[in-house]
Amino acid sequence: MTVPVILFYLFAGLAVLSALAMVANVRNTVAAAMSLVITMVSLAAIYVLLEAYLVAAIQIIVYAGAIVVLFLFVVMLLNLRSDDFPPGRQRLLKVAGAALGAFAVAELMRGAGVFPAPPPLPEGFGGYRALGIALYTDYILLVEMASLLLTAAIVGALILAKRKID
Amino acid sequence: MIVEVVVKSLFILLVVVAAIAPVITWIERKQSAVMQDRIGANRADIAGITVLGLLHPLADVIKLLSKEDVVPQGANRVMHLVAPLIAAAPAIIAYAVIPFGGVYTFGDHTLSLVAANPDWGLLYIFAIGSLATYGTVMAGWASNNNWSLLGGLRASAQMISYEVTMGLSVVGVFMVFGTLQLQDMAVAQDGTLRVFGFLDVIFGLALPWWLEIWKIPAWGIFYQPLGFLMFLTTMMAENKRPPFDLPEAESELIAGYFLEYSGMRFGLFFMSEFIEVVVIAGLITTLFLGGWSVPWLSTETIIGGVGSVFGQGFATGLCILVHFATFMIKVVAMIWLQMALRWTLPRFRYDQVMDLCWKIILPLSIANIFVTGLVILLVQGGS
Amino acid sequence: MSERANDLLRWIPLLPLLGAVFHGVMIGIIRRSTPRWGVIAISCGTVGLSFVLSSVAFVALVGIPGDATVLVDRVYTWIGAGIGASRFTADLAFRVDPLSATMILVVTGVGFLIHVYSIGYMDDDHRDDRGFQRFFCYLNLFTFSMLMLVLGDNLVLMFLGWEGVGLCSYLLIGFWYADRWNAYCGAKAFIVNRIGDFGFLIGIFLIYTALVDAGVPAGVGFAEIASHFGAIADMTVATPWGSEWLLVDLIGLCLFLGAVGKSAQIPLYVWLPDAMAGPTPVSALIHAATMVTAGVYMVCRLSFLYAAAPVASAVIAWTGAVTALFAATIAITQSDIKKVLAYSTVSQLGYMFLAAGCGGFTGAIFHLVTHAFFKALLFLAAGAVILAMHHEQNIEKMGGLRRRIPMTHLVFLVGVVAISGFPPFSGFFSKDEILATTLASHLPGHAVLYAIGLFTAGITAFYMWRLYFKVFYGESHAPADLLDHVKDPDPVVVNPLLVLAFLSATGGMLGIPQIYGDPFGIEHMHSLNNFLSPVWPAAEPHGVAHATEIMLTLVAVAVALLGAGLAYQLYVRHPAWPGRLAQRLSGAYALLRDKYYVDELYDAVIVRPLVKFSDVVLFRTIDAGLIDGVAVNGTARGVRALASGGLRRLQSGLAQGYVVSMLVGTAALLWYWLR
Amino acid sequence: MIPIDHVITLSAILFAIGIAGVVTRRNMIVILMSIELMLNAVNLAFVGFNRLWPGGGAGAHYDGQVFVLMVITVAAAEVSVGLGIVISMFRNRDSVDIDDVSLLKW
Repeated sequence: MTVPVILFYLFAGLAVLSALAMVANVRNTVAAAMSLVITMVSLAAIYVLLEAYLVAAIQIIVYAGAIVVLFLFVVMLLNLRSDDFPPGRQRLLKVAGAALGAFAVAELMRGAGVFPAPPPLPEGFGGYRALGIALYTDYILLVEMASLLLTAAIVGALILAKRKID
Repeated sequence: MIVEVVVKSLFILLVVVAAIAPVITWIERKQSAVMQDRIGANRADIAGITVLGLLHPLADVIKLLSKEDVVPQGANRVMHLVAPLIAAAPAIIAYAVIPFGGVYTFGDHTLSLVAANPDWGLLYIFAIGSLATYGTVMAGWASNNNWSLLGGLRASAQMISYEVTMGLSVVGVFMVFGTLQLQDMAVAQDGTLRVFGFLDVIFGLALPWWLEIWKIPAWGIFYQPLGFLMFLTTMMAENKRPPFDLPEAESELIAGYFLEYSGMRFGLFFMSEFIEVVVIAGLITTLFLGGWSVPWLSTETIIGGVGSVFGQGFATGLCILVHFATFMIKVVAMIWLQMALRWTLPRFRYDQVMDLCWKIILPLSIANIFVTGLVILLVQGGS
Repeated sequence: MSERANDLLRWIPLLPLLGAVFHGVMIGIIRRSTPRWGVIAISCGTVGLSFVLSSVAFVALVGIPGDATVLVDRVYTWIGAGIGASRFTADLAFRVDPLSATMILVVTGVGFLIHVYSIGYMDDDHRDDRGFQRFFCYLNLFTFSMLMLVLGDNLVLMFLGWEGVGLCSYLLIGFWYADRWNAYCGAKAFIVNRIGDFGFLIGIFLIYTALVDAGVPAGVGFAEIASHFGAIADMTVATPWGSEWLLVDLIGLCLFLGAVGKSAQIPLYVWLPDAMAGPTPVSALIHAATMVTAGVYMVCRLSFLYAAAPVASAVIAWTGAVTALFAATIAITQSDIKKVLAYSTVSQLGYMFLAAGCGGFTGAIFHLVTHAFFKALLFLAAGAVILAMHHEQNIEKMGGLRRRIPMTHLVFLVGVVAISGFPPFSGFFSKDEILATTLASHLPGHAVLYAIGLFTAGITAFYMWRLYFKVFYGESHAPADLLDHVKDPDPVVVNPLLVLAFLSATGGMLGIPQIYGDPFGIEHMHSLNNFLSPVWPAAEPHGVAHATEIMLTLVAVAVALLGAGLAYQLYVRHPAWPGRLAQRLSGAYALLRDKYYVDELYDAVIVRPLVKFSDVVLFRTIDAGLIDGVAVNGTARGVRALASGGLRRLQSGLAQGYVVSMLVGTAALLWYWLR
Repeated sequence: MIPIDHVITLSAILFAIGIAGVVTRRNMIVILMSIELMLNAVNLAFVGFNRLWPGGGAGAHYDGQVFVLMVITVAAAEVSVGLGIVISMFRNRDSVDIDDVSLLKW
């Protein structure tokens, strides 16, 4: 076991634990959000270990830096302090859901061990340079579509959340 | 290799965190006193020696350390205790990628005076900066206090907003330098720029000597004047100091998110703000003011000139000292600029802060990117 | 010829299109009123520039040495479909050869004059705020379409222009759409044209499939068809009644059906008289000078095909002749000044087809050109009369106008003389050539055709002079207060008339027959024929002896004089006679006045049954019963029954329940794939 | 070298945890967070697969990582709109309980 592999298992465990903490924390929404941040940062670390540097940076900047902060902002805006959410009504459905989740994990894990060892990477793989060139040449339409989507989302969020549009 | 990194990190921690940051509190007090026609801090003494009030920071630290650490009733204890650490940590580790000296060669060993120089240095700064929000927000939430909550709310909105514009305002810089590595940027600024060079590069006119000699340092501020202004503004807003101190807002929210903190935990919030001032100064220096480079005197000139008389090794050593001194002078100048601004400008109203971000700086930064791209195209097409 | 000049060709149609687009954007999208000088500058300017470019192209074409007298501007491949042997391609390409050069000069030249004239004519139209710009928008669009039709290098492009001019014709006939009658006339023109277009399309398809069957690289470019024509010239098709027809005859007839619709020949001529509902410049431009001659142009363009199709040629010639006579007789009794000219146009178009059918393509084009001059002149002059008379079109209410509007009178007189065929005006030469060609042709019954043509010439002279005398001579029948205001229109209206009058008077010089050259020892007297002859298929020269030709000329002039004299007698010397004559021959008179009841016949035989069928079968049974009743409402009822019966229970409103259902589905898929 | 199998397995586990959150939690904000978790799990799988098949030399391809960037974009859009809905829902019904908004039913 080399250092990266140890780090990977470390961060993987951290991610799983904090994800569980997020889902299981029924009393404190902010704490759940903070657990989510830990998951995100652990995933970013794993991305670094997988040599996807730009994705790692974007993961932190956008997910940890913006999206979860937005969650926190809304929680604080609505002042959802220690709201208690007892388990819902559809008990049967939830049991079924849990069973299915377990089934899905089992199915996916059946594929374990089938992948070869990852090959050595070419120089500059996953860096902002290579990825930027790919984005602005091969995937330019995707970028344009993303910009359109973001515009639509801005407008939609404004319309939804603003009390009075002037 | 490891040793080198450790030495550099220790250097940063000692010089920047332990030495400069406390001194800044003194600078601020003196600065404000000068601007308000007062004398300022001058009381703390050791055996009657006041040293211009320079002992005040020491007194502050001792006082803060000796105070009781209070956790308010009904607060989320863990988050309340962790928040100051989360606030302070990003400010410190951001310093890892800021170069405080150039790249030097000793025989076959190359010394680059920066703790870590990843390929994606600027992205690292952004990522770290975006994490800094959590300390504030957690503190605001965990204090179980309405003022704190409001402060946290404002902080989250303000910091998300200004992160966007902060990123966009420096895109021009790394378009010009073609790299995200801060050390590379500093190296690229270690030279001169012909004032009338655009005539040559874009229009292809050969310059006569009396135009050729007009040279300015090849600093980012001359490539990106608008970017400099916007970056300075957004960084100050990120730091939540006046005139952007809405999350703290002493006059409305008393102290905002760290209202319920006392003792050294309060001190951490307080310190992290000042550390960030230094980080901002260092970043601006690196991105826009040539970093460690001496204007009009490139590294080769110094080493070549001095080395021919006193030998290569001595010249390089001298160069390191000169560069570090230059860097510190620039940083201090930038710190002073921030202080002056902080004590000069009136505070914004909350909606004005948001308008400034989304309606002025954001369009301007996008226009700046566009124009920069256009000019780069022109220059590349011309050469 | 440099490449650069070839590339200029695309601008000839493009400029009017740009004008039309500009106007369209201003009217439809920007919705700000454009100042009139701007509208005028753009619409007239683009057409004027097109004319200049056409002249440049013409000069360039003349300057080409040798026999390869064609300029082609290939812009891009417009349609490319299929692979292999049956690949179909149509380029967006413009072709200028002598034939289309002649046409574009006429279209842009006459078109430009009419644009200028329209400035004055439409100026007093206040029925609609943006009408002025809308009018010029349509007019520019028409010019563009017509140029596409003429310049198109293949049948598909030609068809594009063909449909475009049909559309513009519809738009312009119904220009004052607030009046239902105008809208009806526009619709009528469009629908009748569609019938012809159907034939045209079938013709294009037949050519294409024939070329594919013959195994030659298929496409419908004119040059390709011509060069591969030998491969399909001998193909035959079996008719349902057992005989064998030449395929080219069938193609020719199909295409000619298109020409019949567009050029208003029997039996599809009925729309043209009604098209007079549009503004008068439109009548002049579209329904006299350019669009209606598209059929003639098409037949001439495919002259190599018709030269090999005897049946089709005969049908063309006979249709033309009969139409000429038929329309001329109707024109005798009409009282609307524009209707007379409309029937006259139908009749003259018949002449052109007569010539084309007899193989005299030069004659057809020659008459097309001169007719464009004098009929545009007549229409515009009639427009000037109508303007002067404050939109009065009934000639019974005119009379004695020659002193009040002398300029208009003068140019109208020139037009009448030209159309009647008095030497040396333009109509004389072209009509003469057609008659001579007819007599010399080898078609069955060519002598009869000649007789019909000659007789029609007499009638033409009669009704034109009747029109002239009724408008300008005799006593005035207009109210006195109106007469006080009657005066010649503005220079902007008159000046185009003067130009056209000059052209009508001298246009015949383009094609002076060889008999006038021989005494002076001049060879190749007929300059238009010299210019056009490379386009025509090489055929054995028809011709009559010079002595015969001189005699024919004399006869024609005599007949024209006879008609004119008769008109003079009836309408100037003895104004009471026509009324008595009409009473005496009331049956025939009514038949002529009511246009042989053709409209009524069509109405009874085609329109009413069609409407009935549409109403009962298509609307009530199929649309309301089947589609609405069974398909639409039935589906709705079925869904309602199913959904309210049980499916609605699935919609619990609990979002997480839906998530679980999604999960179940996903899990099932996963299981299926990973099985 | 990090075994890609385990990366994918981690992705599956996180995805399943996310699903569990979506299905069992009633706080709409937490449900949105769980959706983010699911998206993150998918991103991890993308990055892992791109690491496994990076292409070679000049033929390096970034389909997986580019897709991750797109997913992040979509997630940002989704969160902004989703939280807008939550806010307006809270204004109208004074609750962020997803079981309180079950009006759209038979």
